[in-house]
Amino acid sequence: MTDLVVEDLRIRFGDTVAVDGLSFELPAGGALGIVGESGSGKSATALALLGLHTAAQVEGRITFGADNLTTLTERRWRQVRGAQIAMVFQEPLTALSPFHTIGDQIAEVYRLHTGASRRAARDRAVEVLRQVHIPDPARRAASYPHQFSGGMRQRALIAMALSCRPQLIVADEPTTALDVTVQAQILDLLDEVRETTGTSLLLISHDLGVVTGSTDHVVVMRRGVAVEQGRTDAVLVAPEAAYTRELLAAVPHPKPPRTIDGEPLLRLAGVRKHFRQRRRGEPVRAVDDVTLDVRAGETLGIVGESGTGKTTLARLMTGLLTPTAGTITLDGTDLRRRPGGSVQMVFQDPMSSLNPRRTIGESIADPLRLSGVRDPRPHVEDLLERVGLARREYDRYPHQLSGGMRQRVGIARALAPHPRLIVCDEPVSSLDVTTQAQVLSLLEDLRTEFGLTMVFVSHDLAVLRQIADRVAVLYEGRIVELGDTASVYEQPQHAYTKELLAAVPVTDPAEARRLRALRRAQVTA
Amino acid sequence: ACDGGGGGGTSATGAFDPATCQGGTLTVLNQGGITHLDPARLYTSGGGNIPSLLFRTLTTRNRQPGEAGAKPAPDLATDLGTPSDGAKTWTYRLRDDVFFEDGTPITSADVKYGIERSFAPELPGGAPYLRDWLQDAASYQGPYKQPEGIKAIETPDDRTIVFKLSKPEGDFPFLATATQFAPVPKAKDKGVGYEAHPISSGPYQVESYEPKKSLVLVRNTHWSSKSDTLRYACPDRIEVTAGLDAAVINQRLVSGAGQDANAATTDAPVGPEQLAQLGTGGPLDKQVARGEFPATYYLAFNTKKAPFDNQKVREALSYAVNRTSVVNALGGSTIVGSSTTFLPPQKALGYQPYDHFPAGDTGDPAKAKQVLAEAGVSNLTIELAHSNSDDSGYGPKVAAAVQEAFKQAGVTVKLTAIDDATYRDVTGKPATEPSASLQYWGADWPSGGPFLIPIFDGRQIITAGGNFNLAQYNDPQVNAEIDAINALTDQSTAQARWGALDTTIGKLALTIPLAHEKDVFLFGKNVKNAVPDGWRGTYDLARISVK
Amino acid sequence: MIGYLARRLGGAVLVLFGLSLLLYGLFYLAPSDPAVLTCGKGCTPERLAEVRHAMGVDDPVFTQYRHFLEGIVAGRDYPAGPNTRHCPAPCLGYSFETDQPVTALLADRLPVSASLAFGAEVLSLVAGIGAGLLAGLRRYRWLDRVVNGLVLAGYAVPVFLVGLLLLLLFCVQLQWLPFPTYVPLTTDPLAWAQNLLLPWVALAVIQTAAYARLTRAGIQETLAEDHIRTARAYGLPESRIVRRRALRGALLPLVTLTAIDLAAIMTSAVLTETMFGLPGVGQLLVGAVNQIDLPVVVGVTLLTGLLIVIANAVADLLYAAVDPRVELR
Amino acid sequence: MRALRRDRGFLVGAAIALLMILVAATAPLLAAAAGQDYTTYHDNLLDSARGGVPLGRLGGISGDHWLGLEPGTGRDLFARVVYGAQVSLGVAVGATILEVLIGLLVGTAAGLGGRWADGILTRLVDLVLALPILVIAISLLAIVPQDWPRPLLLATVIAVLGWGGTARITRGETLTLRTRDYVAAARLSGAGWFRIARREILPGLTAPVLTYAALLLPTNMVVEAGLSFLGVGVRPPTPSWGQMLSTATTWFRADPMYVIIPGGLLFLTLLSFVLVANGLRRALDPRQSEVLR
Ligand SMILES: Nc1ncnc2c1ncn2[C@@H]1O[C@H](COP(=O)(O)OP(=O)(O)OP(=O)(O)O)[C@@H](O)[C@H]1O
Ligand SMILES: Nc1ncnc2c1ncn2[C@@H]1O[C@H](COP(=O)(O)OP(=O)(O)OP(=O)(O)O)[C@@H](O)[C@H]1O
Ligand SMILES: [Mg+2]
Ligand SMILES: [Mg+2]
Repeated sequence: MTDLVVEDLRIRFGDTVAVDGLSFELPAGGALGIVGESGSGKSATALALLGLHTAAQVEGRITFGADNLTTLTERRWRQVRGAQIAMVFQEPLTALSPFHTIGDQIAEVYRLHTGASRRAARDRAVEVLRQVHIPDPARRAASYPHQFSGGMRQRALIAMALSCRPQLIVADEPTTALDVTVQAQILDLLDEVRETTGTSLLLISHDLGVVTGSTDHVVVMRRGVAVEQGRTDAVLVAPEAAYTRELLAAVPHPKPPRTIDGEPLLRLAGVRKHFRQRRRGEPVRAVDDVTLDVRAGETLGIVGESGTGKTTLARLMTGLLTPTAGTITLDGTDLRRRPGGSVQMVFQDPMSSLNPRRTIGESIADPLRLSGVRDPRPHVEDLLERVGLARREYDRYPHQLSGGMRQRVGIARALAPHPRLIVCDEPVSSLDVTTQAQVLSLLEDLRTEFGLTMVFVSHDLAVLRQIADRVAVLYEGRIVELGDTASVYEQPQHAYTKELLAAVPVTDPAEARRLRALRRAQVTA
Repeated sequence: ACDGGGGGGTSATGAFDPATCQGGTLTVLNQGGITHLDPARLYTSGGGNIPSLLFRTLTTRNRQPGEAGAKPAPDLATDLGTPSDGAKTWTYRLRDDVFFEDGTPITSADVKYGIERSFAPELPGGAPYLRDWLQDAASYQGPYKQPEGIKAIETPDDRTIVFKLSKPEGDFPFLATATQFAPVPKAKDKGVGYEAHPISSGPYQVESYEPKKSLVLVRNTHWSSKSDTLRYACPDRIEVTAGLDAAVINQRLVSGAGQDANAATTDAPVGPEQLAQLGTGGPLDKQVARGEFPATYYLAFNTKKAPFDNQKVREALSYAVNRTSVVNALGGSTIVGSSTTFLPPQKALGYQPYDHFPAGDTGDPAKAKQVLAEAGVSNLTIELAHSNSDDSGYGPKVAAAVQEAFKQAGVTVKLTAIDDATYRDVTGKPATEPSASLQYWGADWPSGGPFLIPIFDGRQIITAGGNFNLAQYNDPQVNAEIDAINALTDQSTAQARWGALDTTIGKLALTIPLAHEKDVFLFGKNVKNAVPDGWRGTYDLARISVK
Repeated sequence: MIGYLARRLGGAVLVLFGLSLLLYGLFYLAPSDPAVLTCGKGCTPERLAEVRHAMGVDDPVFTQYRHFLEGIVAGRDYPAGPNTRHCPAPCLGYSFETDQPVTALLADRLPVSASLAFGAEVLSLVAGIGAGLLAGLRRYRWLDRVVNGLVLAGYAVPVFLVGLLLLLLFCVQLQWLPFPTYVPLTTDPLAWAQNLLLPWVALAVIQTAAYARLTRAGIQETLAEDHIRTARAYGLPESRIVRRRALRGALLPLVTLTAIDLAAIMTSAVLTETMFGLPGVGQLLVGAVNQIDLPVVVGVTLLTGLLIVIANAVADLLYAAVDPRVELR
Repeated sequence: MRALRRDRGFLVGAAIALLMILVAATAPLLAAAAGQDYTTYHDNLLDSARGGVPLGRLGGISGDHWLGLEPGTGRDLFARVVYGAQVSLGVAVGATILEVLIGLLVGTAAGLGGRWADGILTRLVDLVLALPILVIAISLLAIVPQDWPRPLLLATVIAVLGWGGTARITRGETLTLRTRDYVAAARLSGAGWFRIARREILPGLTAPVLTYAALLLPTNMVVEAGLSFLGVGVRPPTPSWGQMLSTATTWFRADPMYVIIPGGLLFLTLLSFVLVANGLRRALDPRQSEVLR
């Protein structure tokens, strides 16, 4: 009975049109996915469903059950929000009030909509927390959000959404900030909730893989317009719109195997990096007894979840950090005595890796100047051209470039001093899938062209599979598995690797269902 | 130009009857507080205003308006003292009806002990004269280290006290008004702690005292008005609040809200705010006391330093000075008067008018230039030291006025500011003394001696510090004349000779007298008998009534 | 927590030690001799030497400083005429000028400065937060403008100008209020407040501006935060969101500031105390500096330094108390 | 920058501030144009019996004396006010520049230095921040030789006691900036710490330090006025607004113009600087601008 029907939705922020004539339907109990790259109007649409826009002009019709949401009074809106339509936000860290306990926040919403007693509300909070699998919910209800991990916070938000038994849950990128394994758990949880409570779900994501396993219908958005919509199986298996095909093509694909038996260029022996904690207690063992060779000419992938020490390891390899114990040698000599520029790095955040107050040309020219080049400009322009930028971009500032362009600049800068080794720390994690694919292929081209040795750090198994020759799996600062890409992916040895692989979102609906079943089995086992 | 000192303003005193004035609470609003209440440590001309409510001394101020007030009067003693041995020995007899606040009779031993205490290095701050005047007292260290006491003070019996001086001092009755001559019972002496509650011999005793903040006085029941005709002691209670801003004090006296109607001040002269309202026939004209405390603002030359070793230069600058600007810088003609004489215009000091370098009120730069040319001096640049605080009366404003006047005569003045707290220290040490400095000198008692001796007596040049003879002028003839006048016990003869001496020395232009002080003080609208006395120029708390 | 306090205390001792050493050094270098002032007019050199010895300022500076430190730890005995005076630990010595124990002086003056600072702080908190809220919630745009303008103007008036204007308006022209004198709170609370009202206002102006600005920015900042959007998305009424969520976040920075400002006002009230003639610590200090009264200057400085240090620690504790995210290190 | 051009408060503030700076810079010319200087006494234009109040209406404003006369001395108020601007602004600007320099030096050194250097410098900054500034300024100004050039001295004393805030901000910013990846990139290409400080860190400090300095300027002006008010400021005959106000307190009712003119100018100038600072902060501080968006 409570279909959500969106007709010709238009959302404008002043002159920019965020959503331009979007229409879709979500039947009761159904699950609809909206995918699209950044800025395509996904969040704008979600906010419109809850009437939360303050600065935007919203036109069109949104009917939800008997209500025309576009004409609701503020009073009536308040009754709808939370009680009939509940929202789960992207950033679990900031979406909860830091000053109130989780239980209080859930109870407050419940009381507001049901007028229940304090006691009843508290009980309900514990109940929904249990429903989202928070262990020991009665005790944890008294915790503050900062005492929860990211995944738990997202569960708490889902619990809050559940508390008033809404007919629709709108989840705007609910897993973007989470690790793959946690992402899989949250998606599974949403699926489970939908099954057990019968609410409908609107799941928004930029990741095709995320919507694949969790929705029956999907809308593909681009620049505020739905370029394609239909049943998930149909759209993903046989896309009609060119853009959808492009999206699907951009999803990383395994690369043909390559065996490299070059001499070890960089050798790590028994390397540890411990960070002393401010409060007394055990130091953080960010990297713990890592022994590893990087062979000349290969691409070594390093994978692991958030906080397992990937960045720390990468920085150790470049000499930006000095190990607490163990030795690192480059070509047989201690890394600390390496010549300047011989090891370079490409960073994750393209915004922070370029000095916002200097032109990009200057940023690239710096290492050249340091190595004694008098007039680096022509060199730099050549490099810019090589990474696919125009020569005249030399004089532009980072904020005038898009994320993908900035990342190209970062690569050009790393190339400039002709390094022996380039360490890439999640160079594509903050990019859209399409851009991600372009940057990855650029890196691959450059590697072959310059015969580079690369270390490629990522949390994304799919990306590594496309670029790495060998993969090291990092877990709590240790390397739990190391081998050729193909063998690691196909015959994982370590339990953690298996878990990781099972959690990877895939764009094949059948495969997605299989993996979910696999995970369920793992949990119940 | 002189109104003969004191007693300008207030209503007729005839109507005032001390016998029926008793009662009420007098509020005193002051800027600076009393830092010490120990009679050994007070340095106030003639016992000051507040201390003399507590301490009776051998002699005291006569508390009359005008010229009559510039004389001492017997207090604890029965008379002004009997000089003998050519004024080198002074003998006093105490009254029989004087008691401490606890009822014990006051004896001559108490007076002697009080004086001895003031020699203790633990209790510094008192006037320095006794060390110099008493025989063999200069190295006496006080009764705590030398309990045997000062030989030069004898107490043959409980009522008699005899002072043996090293040279004749006709002014001894004036000195005997100082608080060091107040009795202190040895049994009650706590040394440094005594001032927390000094034993009163006067009409009031201390109820509570916090230095620089507040002092509350209540009646001393063992004091009787019969034994003390000078202090009327009208209010039942006197509450002193210190640490207030002068402008605030005067505003409060003007508005007179609540208890402020019964208020007076002993140290906040009127400011321009009130001056504008004075003399206009308004209500404020009934709340003002105008008097003159003998004091001179002057410019002192160090004649040991060039170019001031040259008398012509000093004379030229004496012509150049613009006294009107100095007077304005000091607050205007109502509260200072311009002076060409070193002695302030008061008969008691022996004032004789003279103007050796007549230049009118605003100076005569042409004449100054001419004198300089005669002296063969051109392009003169001098340094002038002054205090960094204008409150002192020799601060930046006066210095700038002098600078500007000298500039008209083609003399460049470089100003040197010295921190007020150390000003006397720096200028009083010949080694550090600047070549010219602004100074202020007030009389410790209204007589020519204390005004001229420290400044011009050549034997008073103290090289180690504390020197006031800034000209470092030493003329045996002048020294001899000073000794001769000191030996006189007849004040009127002495006055004439002090005046003559001032006129003579003035010719040398050792100083440039700039201005003399006038005192204009307000009081609350309920305050009666606020008559300025001829000694200090301000009204006397011991005579005020608020009833 | 205990460790935290211990560490804070250690730091404080170090800071205070540095401060006192600095002052001793400064005064030793200064050309002025406190004994000259104490000894009075016409003091002979011999007498001066005796007085200097009695005051203990003829010792080398390090000896003096050592005695001073000993006094703080173990107390000191001073010659005082017929007997000696014992100054119990923590002894800061006796004022050169009035011979009172510095600790007693401070204890006597502190309530005045504290009353001044406390009232001014309360006043500026109430006015500042009120104005900041009105402006920050932007119920009325013009109100935001007005408050903003007042805030800027508040930054631009020196305390002494405000004080002067207030005195003239309320005490001289209108005569609505008495000229401020200090009445202890315990004697007469009403008179206490009445007398301190003007100094409070004068002192509060700048602080009020700062608080208004902070509150306004804080409110707008928190209202833009994600968790507020969550609250809205769950149908919480706006008033409740402001009361329960936004205020907390907006006022949090004020909590830390309040404690620190309280100490800062107390130490910077020199001008106000001088202008209104209030016998507080500031006035004590100005007098002491003019009179080269080293023990008092050192005492006041140590006290104010101590207050600032304590205030900082209290601020941290408070912050930890209001914001569950903060843990003390 | 475009944001600044549209900020009306900033524009008005900047206009007034520029005007004041211009006045201060051309003080001798202006005084000469008025045919006056700031030292000459005009005793004949004062009412000496009433304490030296200027004769005539409005504090003696006339064709010769555009803003009237200083009571007590009769010096030309216009000349004194424009020269006073020189001192007030000069001291404030000088102190601010010094503070920023010291603060930048110490702050970057602490931010980039090792744990020891940082620890020691941070303690030092804490110490400076815990100093009761007014107190120490008063004692310092009393102690130093009196013949040192006074405005310079004032600026120095204010700066020496007041650089703590700048240092703290600089250190904080440096600490965040040094974790930026572009600093790591510079290190990897072989740049030394000095080069990094100069090329990578300093440009990033401009905005926060500039906005802070813009607020320091009026603060320092108030401090100068306060010190002059307490009588330890510049020496006569050099005028300064604070000093004028301190003498003006005794003339409040007798000659209101003597309070209104320097007081009003001080207020106006401070207000203009606050407006400028406010505009700058809105334009440069991204946090603030986010809120405003
Ligand atoms: N408050 C706003 N003011 C102005 N423009 C806005 C605002 N919010 C969003 N936009 C614009 O609207 C468009 C759509 O934004 P929206 O946040 O819906 O994108 P999205 O698909 O959710 O992207 P992302 O994946 O990055 O979250 C973008 O071009 C964005 O710049
Ligand atoms: N400078 C540091 N001081 C203290 N702890 C640190 C520091 N750098 C990293 N750590 C800790 O070391 C651990 C590993 O951090 P690291 O940044 O290497 O993880 P990561 O695998 O790169 O994670 P992410 O995927 O989130 O980037 C984490 O627990 C982190 O908190
Ligand atoms: Mg979004
Ligand atoms: Mg990382």
